[in-house]
Amino acid sequence: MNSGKSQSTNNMTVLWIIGAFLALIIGGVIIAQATPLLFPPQGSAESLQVDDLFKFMLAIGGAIFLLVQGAIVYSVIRFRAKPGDLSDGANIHGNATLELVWTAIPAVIVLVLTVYSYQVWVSTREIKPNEQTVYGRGARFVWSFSYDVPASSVPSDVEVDKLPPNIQDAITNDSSFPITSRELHTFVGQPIKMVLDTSDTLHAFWIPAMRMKQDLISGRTTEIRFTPIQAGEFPVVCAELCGGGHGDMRASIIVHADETEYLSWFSDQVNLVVYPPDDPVLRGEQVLASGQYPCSGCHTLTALSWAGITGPNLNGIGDRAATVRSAATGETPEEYIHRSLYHPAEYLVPGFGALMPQFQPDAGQPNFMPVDDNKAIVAYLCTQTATGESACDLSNLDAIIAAGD
Amino acid sequence: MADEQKPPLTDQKTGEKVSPTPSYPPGEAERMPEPETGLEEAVVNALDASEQAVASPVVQAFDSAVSAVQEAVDQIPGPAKTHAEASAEEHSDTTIIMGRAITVPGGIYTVVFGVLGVATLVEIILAEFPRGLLTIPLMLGLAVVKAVLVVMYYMHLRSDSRVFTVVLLLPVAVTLLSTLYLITVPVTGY
Amino acid sequence: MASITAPLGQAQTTAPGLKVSDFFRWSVDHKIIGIQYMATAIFFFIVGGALAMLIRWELLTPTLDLMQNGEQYNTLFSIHATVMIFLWIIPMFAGFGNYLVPLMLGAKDMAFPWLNAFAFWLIPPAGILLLLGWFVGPAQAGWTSYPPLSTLYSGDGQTLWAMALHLLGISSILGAINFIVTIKNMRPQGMGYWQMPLFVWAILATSIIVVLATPFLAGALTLLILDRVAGTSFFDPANGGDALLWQNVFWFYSHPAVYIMVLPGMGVISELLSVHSRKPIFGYRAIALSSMAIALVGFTVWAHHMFTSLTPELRIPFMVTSMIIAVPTGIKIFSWLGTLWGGKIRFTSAMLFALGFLSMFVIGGISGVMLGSVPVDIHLHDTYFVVSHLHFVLYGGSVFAIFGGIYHWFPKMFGKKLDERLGKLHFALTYVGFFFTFFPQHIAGMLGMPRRVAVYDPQFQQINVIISIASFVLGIATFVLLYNIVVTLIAGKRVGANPWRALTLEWATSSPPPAYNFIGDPVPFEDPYGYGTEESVAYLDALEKRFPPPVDTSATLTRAPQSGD
Amino acid sequence: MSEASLERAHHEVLPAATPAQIDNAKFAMWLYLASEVVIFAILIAVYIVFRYNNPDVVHDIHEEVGIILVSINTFLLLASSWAMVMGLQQIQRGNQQGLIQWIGITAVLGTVFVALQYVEYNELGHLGLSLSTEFGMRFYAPTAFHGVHVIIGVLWALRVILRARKGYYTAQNYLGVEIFGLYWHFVDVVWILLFTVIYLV
Repeated sequence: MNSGKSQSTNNMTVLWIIGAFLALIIGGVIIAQATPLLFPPQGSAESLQVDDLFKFMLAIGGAIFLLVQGAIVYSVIRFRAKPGDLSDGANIHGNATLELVWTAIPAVIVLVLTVYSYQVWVSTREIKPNEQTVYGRGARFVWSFSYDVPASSVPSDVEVDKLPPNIQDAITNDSSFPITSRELHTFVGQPIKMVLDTSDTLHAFWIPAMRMKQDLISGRTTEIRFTPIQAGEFPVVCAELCGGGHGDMRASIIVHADETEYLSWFSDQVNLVVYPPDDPVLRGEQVLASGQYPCSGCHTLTALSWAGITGPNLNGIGDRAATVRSAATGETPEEYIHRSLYHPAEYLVPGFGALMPQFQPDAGQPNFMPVDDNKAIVAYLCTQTATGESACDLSNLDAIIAAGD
Repeated sequence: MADEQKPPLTDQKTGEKVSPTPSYPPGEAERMPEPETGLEEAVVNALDASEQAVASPVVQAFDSAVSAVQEAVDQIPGPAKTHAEASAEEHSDTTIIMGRAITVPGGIYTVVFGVLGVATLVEIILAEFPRGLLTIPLMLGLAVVKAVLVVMYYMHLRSDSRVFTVVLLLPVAVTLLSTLYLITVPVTGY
Repeated sequence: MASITAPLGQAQTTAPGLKVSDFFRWSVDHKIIGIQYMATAIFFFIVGGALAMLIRWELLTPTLDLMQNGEQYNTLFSIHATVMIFLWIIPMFAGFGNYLVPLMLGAKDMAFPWLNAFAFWLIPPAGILLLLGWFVGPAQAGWTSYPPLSTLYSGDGQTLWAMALHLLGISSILGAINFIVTIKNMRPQGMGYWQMPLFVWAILATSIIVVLATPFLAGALTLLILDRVAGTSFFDPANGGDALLWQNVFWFYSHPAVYIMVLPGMGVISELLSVHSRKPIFGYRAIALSSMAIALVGFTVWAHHMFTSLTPELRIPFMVTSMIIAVPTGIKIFSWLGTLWGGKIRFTSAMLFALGFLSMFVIGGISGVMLGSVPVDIHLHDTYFVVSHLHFVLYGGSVFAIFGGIYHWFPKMFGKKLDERLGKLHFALTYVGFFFTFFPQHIAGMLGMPRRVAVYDPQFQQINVIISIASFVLGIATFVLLYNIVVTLIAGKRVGANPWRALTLEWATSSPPPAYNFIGDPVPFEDPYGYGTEESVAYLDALEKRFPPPVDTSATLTRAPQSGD
Repeated sequence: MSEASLERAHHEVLPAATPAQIDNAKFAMWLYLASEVVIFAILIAVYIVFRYNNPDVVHDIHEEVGIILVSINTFLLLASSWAMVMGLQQIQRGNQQGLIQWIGITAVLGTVFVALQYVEYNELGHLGLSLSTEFGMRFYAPTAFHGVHVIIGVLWALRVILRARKGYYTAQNYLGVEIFGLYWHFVDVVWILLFTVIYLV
């Protein structure tokens, strides 16, 4: 298009082009530099790399953005038809060089981006030697995390026969047993390998602060790795639609400042499990609070700071079990709660659907809930009354269980 | 009617004058397929070239094999032959099918049917005998050959427009890609 | 060369008068079918838009307020997305294609008029079926309907949803077959592939995708329906199925479907930019071929929707192909800029929407490349960043193109020009409302707000309030268009056959065109975008003489012909 | 300035079937078959993936079921395809009676095929191979989908016969037969692949 113009005009054009490109690149970089304002805190080693990659792409994208918008605005001002001008524009059909350039440049850009992305991807997936394995499980609509505790770390003064059967087995076989938590605990600098599975639909495990996300796929186990570098509490979010309570499916990751702090939390958790309280009410509270069962995803229970909205509110459940619900079902309150756990579909509270998983009293079945746990939960829920007194007569419970289901 | 008013048309690509087709009845001009131009021509040319380069020996070999078989069949003496000699080539044979007398031309279709039947028999025999390393590829290969035969001869793809070949090959390519991909995806775990 | 003498005598130049009732009955005239498609699509656009307004209302606060529970909210956005994709954008472009392709090719009708009508009449029942779902336990698994949520945990509405999509898929396939045959066989003499208008190229590329990709959806839906009603478990891992199977097969279809939704929009933009800047399209062949390139490469990128669920080893190849798509898209954008450059730009409403498309679509393109990069996508996947990206592509892209197309071709369809001042108001409200609705969603997503949630972290409330208010502006903007259409239809002034002085063939007949479109066989101008030459001016002048602007004739009532195929 | 006009000719009557329209309908049928290829491919691919991952399960089922019935069925369908193309040849030579007879054979063979498939499904049902088993669902989906296509094909064949009896087809106008033939042969091709992939391999 420059043919027929003088040499000096050509030089000026080149200068203009160089100037415009510089302006675009500077503009892109400025745009990219503004992004930290838009990102959550950088909580993991990987987040640094991902953010750098993002900023790099944003700088290029920003330059292209400015180029296109600038060209539009310039054309709109420069090439608008003056009022009364009914003529046509120049009869130009194309320019092979120009078209080749704007095919080649984007091709080079995406090539660079691909290579850079690949490098970041490979390095974020690197397996670190000292990584800690944490098991994450998604259930509608709650997260639970479990850690393997080696039997060797159980204190020697534990009364083994009072423990749940799976821990007893672990101790006799010198293997390990899991403890469960509703929060994910770790500490700064500890590489983590999450092993994820789901007990129902798909979920996605996402820690925005770590820039890490992995879907939980029904019937499969998936993995993800990251290394926290900043102490604090960050949200864990479900990012894959899993049903009515999807938005509520949140948890926290608590990154302790150092290993000592983390270990003190960890041994507290182990002690809670290996020294089970004799009082069934306390044990029930402990079982529910551990997140071993996904109750908090749907139910509200202020005493345990649950705020689920999909299922019936459990505040004051003891009172209601003894009055409204026992009138409706003709069962004693302890029988009602006990059977509701094993046969939820038969005890629907009016206005709620059959969404609760049916817990099973036999090991090996999905949603296994040992009878002992069931008894403890019933004992605890019975105390959810206005007065705090238990609404139930727990001595009946054994007879009910003995009678079958 | 007003056909003489046609303007000279030019091909944008070459700049050459396109001669207007002379004798269309009114209104049929736009319904006639004009000579395949541009992209279509390129695609068809490429296909023809590739066919000449690769497929043509195979097809020709098959054709000659088929005609050899046909000739051999014609040599067999019998009532069919006398009739074939008597009548035009296409009215070669009369057989009784389901109680009715029907003319069966001894043509390529019947030969293909025979080949299909034999190939199927071979497949079944292969399946019933103990499996070897080559059994499965052989069976799949026979199935593909059978499918190609039906498509080429019964569906007339051999002699029909090359565009139809493209129309058939595109989805086949896409689905082969997707099927292979689905096989590589592990069913459990990662 | 292509100069023009006096038109033929006694030609029918008056527009056919069509009664409103003609649009409610079976007709095989492609023009009526086209308008039927568009009217149906606009109806569903209003339905889907109303659902979007409810969604934004709900999201004003971080807790549930409008909806009674999360499932209701899930239904809301599931139906919103399905309606917008399958009952608004796709049928709307099918409408444009139906109306314009035969006209642009100088043909009397589509290749199969009866099939054309049949394909249209599948859409209303499908829409009704989809909306009936509300009453039988609504679909609540999103428009992607990933199992097992859509199989084991959803109501019967999900089955109706799948059946509705089946019908819409069949309709699309039949329509696409019709387009391909029409474009291949019914071009006029002298119009090779390289003389076709770019909109026709876009429809051709789109139709190829539809024929090859939509059956994937049909297959997946068949399996989904079997799982739901016949006791199979293709997607249930507990009984030997595989949850990822759906994701793969669904995205075999649905990624190409993205191009089904945006390629015709790109075709529309190519027409508008050239006509309204009075300049030949820059790089005609590059634009035409890039449509085909996008169509073909589009078949190899599906798994970038699964970067967080796919086997890690398979993610990189799909990143590479996804990135490659940016190149043909870039060619188009730069070619359009080249078209503007040195033109004589007329600021009609159609042109404003075309420019709006260009400036908004490029944002969608950039965020698309970012999402194509695996490490970044892992953070951004299933967040509001993705919501923002897809609306920039499908609203800032397709819908802006639709609006521009409505302003551009309305005079062709009804012989009346939409009010330009209302059109500019519509554009201003849409542009501003759109930008402030969807741009902040990038930020919400980056900060950590997942998509498809009714209940969110209170830290995002501020940004959501901004988004919601802007979206209400965007919602109101649509009514400006509807008001404009109604007022113009009732009291608009008639304009000539070719008010924009465009060179493509659809303008070489009266507006609206008579039955069978053309009196005699039209001769296409040698270059559909040959603006800026004396020949083109002469051609356009002759056209104007041939179809003079109306002197307010009272329209004669001629019936649309009912020809069989 | 040469003489030119905006239109080539003035007329208002659409011409009857022209060579281009014949081309149209065949082209459309091929495009339709292209999309059918994809649907069938998905259903078969689901089976192939299962077969690939569980060769032993499939082998045991094959042993139990046997292939006599389905082999007969395969030959029936092959023969029907042959009859189809012979019928087309008859009408191309102007022999309407031949067309009716050959297409009649096609329809009969197709009907017998469906009937035998029904018998086969019954037997499999007795063997406990229901839709909810891992093999069963992947087996029934493609074969039943194919069976539905055969049923549609038989109905279409009857329509062709009815039209032929009214003298609709001639040596110049056999497009309807040819298009039905494309469909029928396609169904046959699908079965050729299904038979090998599902029953034999």
